[in-house]
Amino acid sequence: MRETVRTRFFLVFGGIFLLLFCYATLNLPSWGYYRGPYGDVVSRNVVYQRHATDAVNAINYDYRAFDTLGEEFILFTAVLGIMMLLRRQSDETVRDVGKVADSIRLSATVQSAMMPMLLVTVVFGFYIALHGQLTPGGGFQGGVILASAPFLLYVCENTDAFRQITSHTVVEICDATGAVSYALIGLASLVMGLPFLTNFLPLGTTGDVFSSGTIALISAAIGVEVTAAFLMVGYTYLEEIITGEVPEE
Amino acid sequence: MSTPYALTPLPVAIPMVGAALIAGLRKWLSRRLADSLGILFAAATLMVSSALLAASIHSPGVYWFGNWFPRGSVVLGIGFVAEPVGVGLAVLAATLTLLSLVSSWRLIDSGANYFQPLMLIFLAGMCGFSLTVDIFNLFVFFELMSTAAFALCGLKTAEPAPLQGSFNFAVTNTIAAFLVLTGIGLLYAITGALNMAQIGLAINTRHDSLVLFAFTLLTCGFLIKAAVVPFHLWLPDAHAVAPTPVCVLFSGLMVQLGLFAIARLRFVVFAQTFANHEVQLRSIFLLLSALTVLVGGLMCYAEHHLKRMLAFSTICHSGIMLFAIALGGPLAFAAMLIYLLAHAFIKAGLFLTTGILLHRLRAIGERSLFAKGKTLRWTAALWFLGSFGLAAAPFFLTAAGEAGISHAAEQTGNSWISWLCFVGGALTSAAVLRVGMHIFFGWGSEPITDQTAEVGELPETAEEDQRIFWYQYAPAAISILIPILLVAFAGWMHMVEDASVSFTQQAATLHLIYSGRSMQVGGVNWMAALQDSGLRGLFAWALGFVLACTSVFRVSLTRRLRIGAFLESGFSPLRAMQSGHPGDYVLWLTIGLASFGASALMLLRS
Amino acid sequence: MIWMGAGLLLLVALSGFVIVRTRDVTSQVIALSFYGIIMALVFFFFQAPDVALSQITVGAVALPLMIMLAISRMKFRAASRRNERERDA
Amino acid sequence: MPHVLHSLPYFVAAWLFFCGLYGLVSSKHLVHAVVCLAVLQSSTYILLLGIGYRVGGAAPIFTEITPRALTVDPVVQALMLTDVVVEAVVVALLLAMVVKAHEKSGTVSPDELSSLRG
Repeated sequence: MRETVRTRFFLVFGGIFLLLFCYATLNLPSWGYYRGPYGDVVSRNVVYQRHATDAVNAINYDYRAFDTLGEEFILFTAVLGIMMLLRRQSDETVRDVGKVADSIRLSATVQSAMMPMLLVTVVFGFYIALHGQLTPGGGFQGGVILASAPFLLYVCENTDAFRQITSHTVVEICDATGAVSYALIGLASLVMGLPFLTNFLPLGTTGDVFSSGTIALISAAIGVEVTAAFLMVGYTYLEEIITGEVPEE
Repeated sequence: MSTPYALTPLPVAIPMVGAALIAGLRKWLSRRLADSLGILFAAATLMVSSALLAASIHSPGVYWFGNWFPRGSVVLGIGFVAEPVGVGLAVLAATLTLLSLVSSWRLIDSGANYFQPLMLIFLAGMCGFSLTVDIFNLFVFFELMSTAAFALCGLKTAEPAPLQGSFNFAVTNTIAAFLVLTGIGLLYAITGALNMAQIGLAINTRHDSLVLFAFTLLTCGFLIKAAVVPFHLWLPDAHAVAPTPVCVLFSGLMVQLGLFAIARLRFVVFAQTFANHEVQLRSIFLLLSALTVLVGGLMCYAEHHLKRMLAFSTICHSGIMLFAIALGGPLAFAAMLIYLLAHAFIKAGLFLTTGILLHRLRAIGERSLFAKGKTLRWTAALWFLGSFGLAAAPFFLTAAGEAGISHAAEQTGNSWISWLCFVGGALTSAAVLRVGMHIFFGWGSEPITDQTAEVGELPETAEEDQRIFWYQYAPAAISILIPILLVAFAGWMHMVEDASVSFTQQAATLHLIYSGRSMQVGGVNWMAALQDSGLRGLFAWALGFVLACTSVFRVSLTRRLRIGAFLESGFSPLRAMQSGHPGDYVLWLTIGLASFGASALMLLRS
Repeated sequence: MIWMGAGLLLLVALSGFVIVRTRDVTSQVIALSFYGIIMALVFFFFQAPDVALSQITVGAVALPLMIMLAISRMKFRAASRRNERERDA
Repeated sequence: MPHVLHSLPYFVAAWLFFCGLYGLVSSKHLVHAVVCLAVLQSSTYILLLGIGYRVGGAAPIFTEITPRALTVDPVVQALMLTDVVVEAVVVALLLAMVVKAHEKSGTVSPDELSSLRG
């Protein structure tokens, strides 16, 4: 189909869809007046039931932890898929085309300023990942922040260090370990005779880093997985540019 | 917690653990070890889900993750229901995965051991999808299943076509996921619930534009997965490029799970919504399914790429199953389940046979395979047996399903449906027969071909070993024989009957979810309807045979009798739809969405 | 307060349209990054600090970064192919 | 709540959905198409978080407020939180397909990728 014809057709039918969508939402409760009950029941009971102060993470890692297990495996699968698609085929011979010459040169001052920044990023990432049950944050966000640290190395042209960190086999193992340990936490509660993913650990004092039982544990597992996932994806995309090796045609 | 239901999360958990294990140890595992682990975990999943099936037939149960029982009517956590229909689908998923993993032992290029973990995650996704009664959890497993499928589809990265096919697949199915998520959001806004039973209770008979639009979004999202016209365009592309063991799962179960989700939504969430609009709703769905059967059947006959041909046959049969959903009621639903089961195994058998051909003869196009399979007697036998199954011949389980659908159609005064089923069966079996006559007998002159007939020709197995191993034959033979054996020992159909009655009654599901116990539903008996298939399937096969002959022997026929050859050239508008361009696919999707939404709002509201 | 939220929402609607109309992918990625930040602000307004944090890290940084990496990988490959051909010629 | 704002976030969500579809239909560059998919996806964030919003409600974090206080809905936030991260990686998977297709066929234009036509 020609592009103009396609767009014209789309404007008609997409327009109908847009109108239907808007028309239907007129029947929604007015914006700003959520009626419940699900969220309200959780909000009222979360501190008492789970000794967690962040209701969002309590839902993610406890009330609806099984959803998050699924989501974590989507992440895991997507990363597997990316690695598989962009892998070196065994029959491909590589050849050196040289590294990219036109990368940005950063001044020495900027480079030296990067190191403290890197440290701050790592500490911040750990903080966010480990306080999920108390304040906004948790494994997903903390993991992404942690994963960004090596990219700072790359930006300040320490590509060797970047490569050593991100291409390490440990990263790949961490990815699988993060995924499997979440499932194993679920199975552990099964072994104890409780339903899958029951919060079986002592709940501790509200406000403590080690409170809320398995919530913190799951959050940590997710943190490991997300960090590893983003590192692997980043390295996979950058591999050719860093090594300067492309497969022969 | 009583013991058998403690197994409920395992069909999801076991393959997940297996996948992570194999993926983590990927670099150190030999091919053989990775394959064995994959088979081991799939077999374990099959065992636990079978045990669960046995328990759930005895008495269905409900499983609350994290020990979050409902508080009054508010459901706090995520629930799985262990009722025979969903668990049965999980068993089917595990069986098909096991069969395809066995058939790909050592042979299929596993892409450095990425293949096995992805297959296991795919299995986990399908199991979770069929067990859950939480609507957001349904979305999560929909995404999990899709993501694994996208990756598996692009396994053969050596040529551009697989990447294009999987890109189209990924784009359309990701849009499907967002449609579903938007629908979930709208329902959550008015009910404040994510459990299907609770949502069903809350919306009750409400059928304003909002509920209807949410229904449109959810249904269209799953219709995309179910490859119903005009949402079907991604399916042939995905099948053409995916490795054959993956096609087994795509055609055997993934597509039909879309229909299953629609059924679950219709019988649990929207059970009361259309109380006064049954007829209108039925006509919308009947129109879609009739279109699907015709387009699928005609395009199936017009294809010359073996996998694409079988993919269009899946579309056609998906239309037949959608008839059952359109008709509604326990009889039609039971017929759909039986048809689904039979179709899954027949399609699996045909795809596995195609895999053998691709492995042995290193080609996939009808013309390039012409007369090359004369020595492959067993492969030929399986292939032709499969054609009887597609036509719903009386000794195949498909016949029972089709008979049930026809019976339900007559009850609602739509007996034309059985004729469309007949046409669909005839066209798809004709295509399979034509290909079989060309490849295995070398009859007639050189086959007609088309542009896409050689896409993905690159064999998926290594060059050096072209022998056919027993573990390639065995899964194919088992798959073809199961639907025959299931007819011979038909006692199990009573269970489908009972399961379908409680599945289609909202009250039974509500009772199960809120009390954890099953509800006694009134005894029914329409076993006769399922077994009264008659000889129609044989006639369909015979018609297919004649049609195939008019194609194969076209040169020795007068111009007017070359019906097969005429159908084979295809209809240019239908072919033009199949452009391989993601923009076109999204456009067709929008057209379908807007038309469905507009007709739902116009017909179902008043 | 509510008007600020409304303004942000309209800004999101506008920038969403701008992104799909931008045909040059590099500028599109930069637009996407800004879009991610505006979205995060909307989430703060919606009293969703958790989602906002996740949106800032992913929507505004990680996702655009990944797209940039993909683009640069494609450019790198194309450039090395071109060099190769020039040398062979 | 002023009357004009009655369904503003829902309209914005519908509009973003429309924009995403439009971008996908009219796309001439596969990376562009992937970015449009990301825009389409952001429609669901606006919709769900808009649904859970409450005028005057606090964030559902109970460090400084009591469990009885008026809060916005934590459930939709939990659903979206994971979704933001996960969908980003799914988008990266699509990008990987585009990158690989580019390596194998040398083009990123959907019009030129035509091996599956007909």
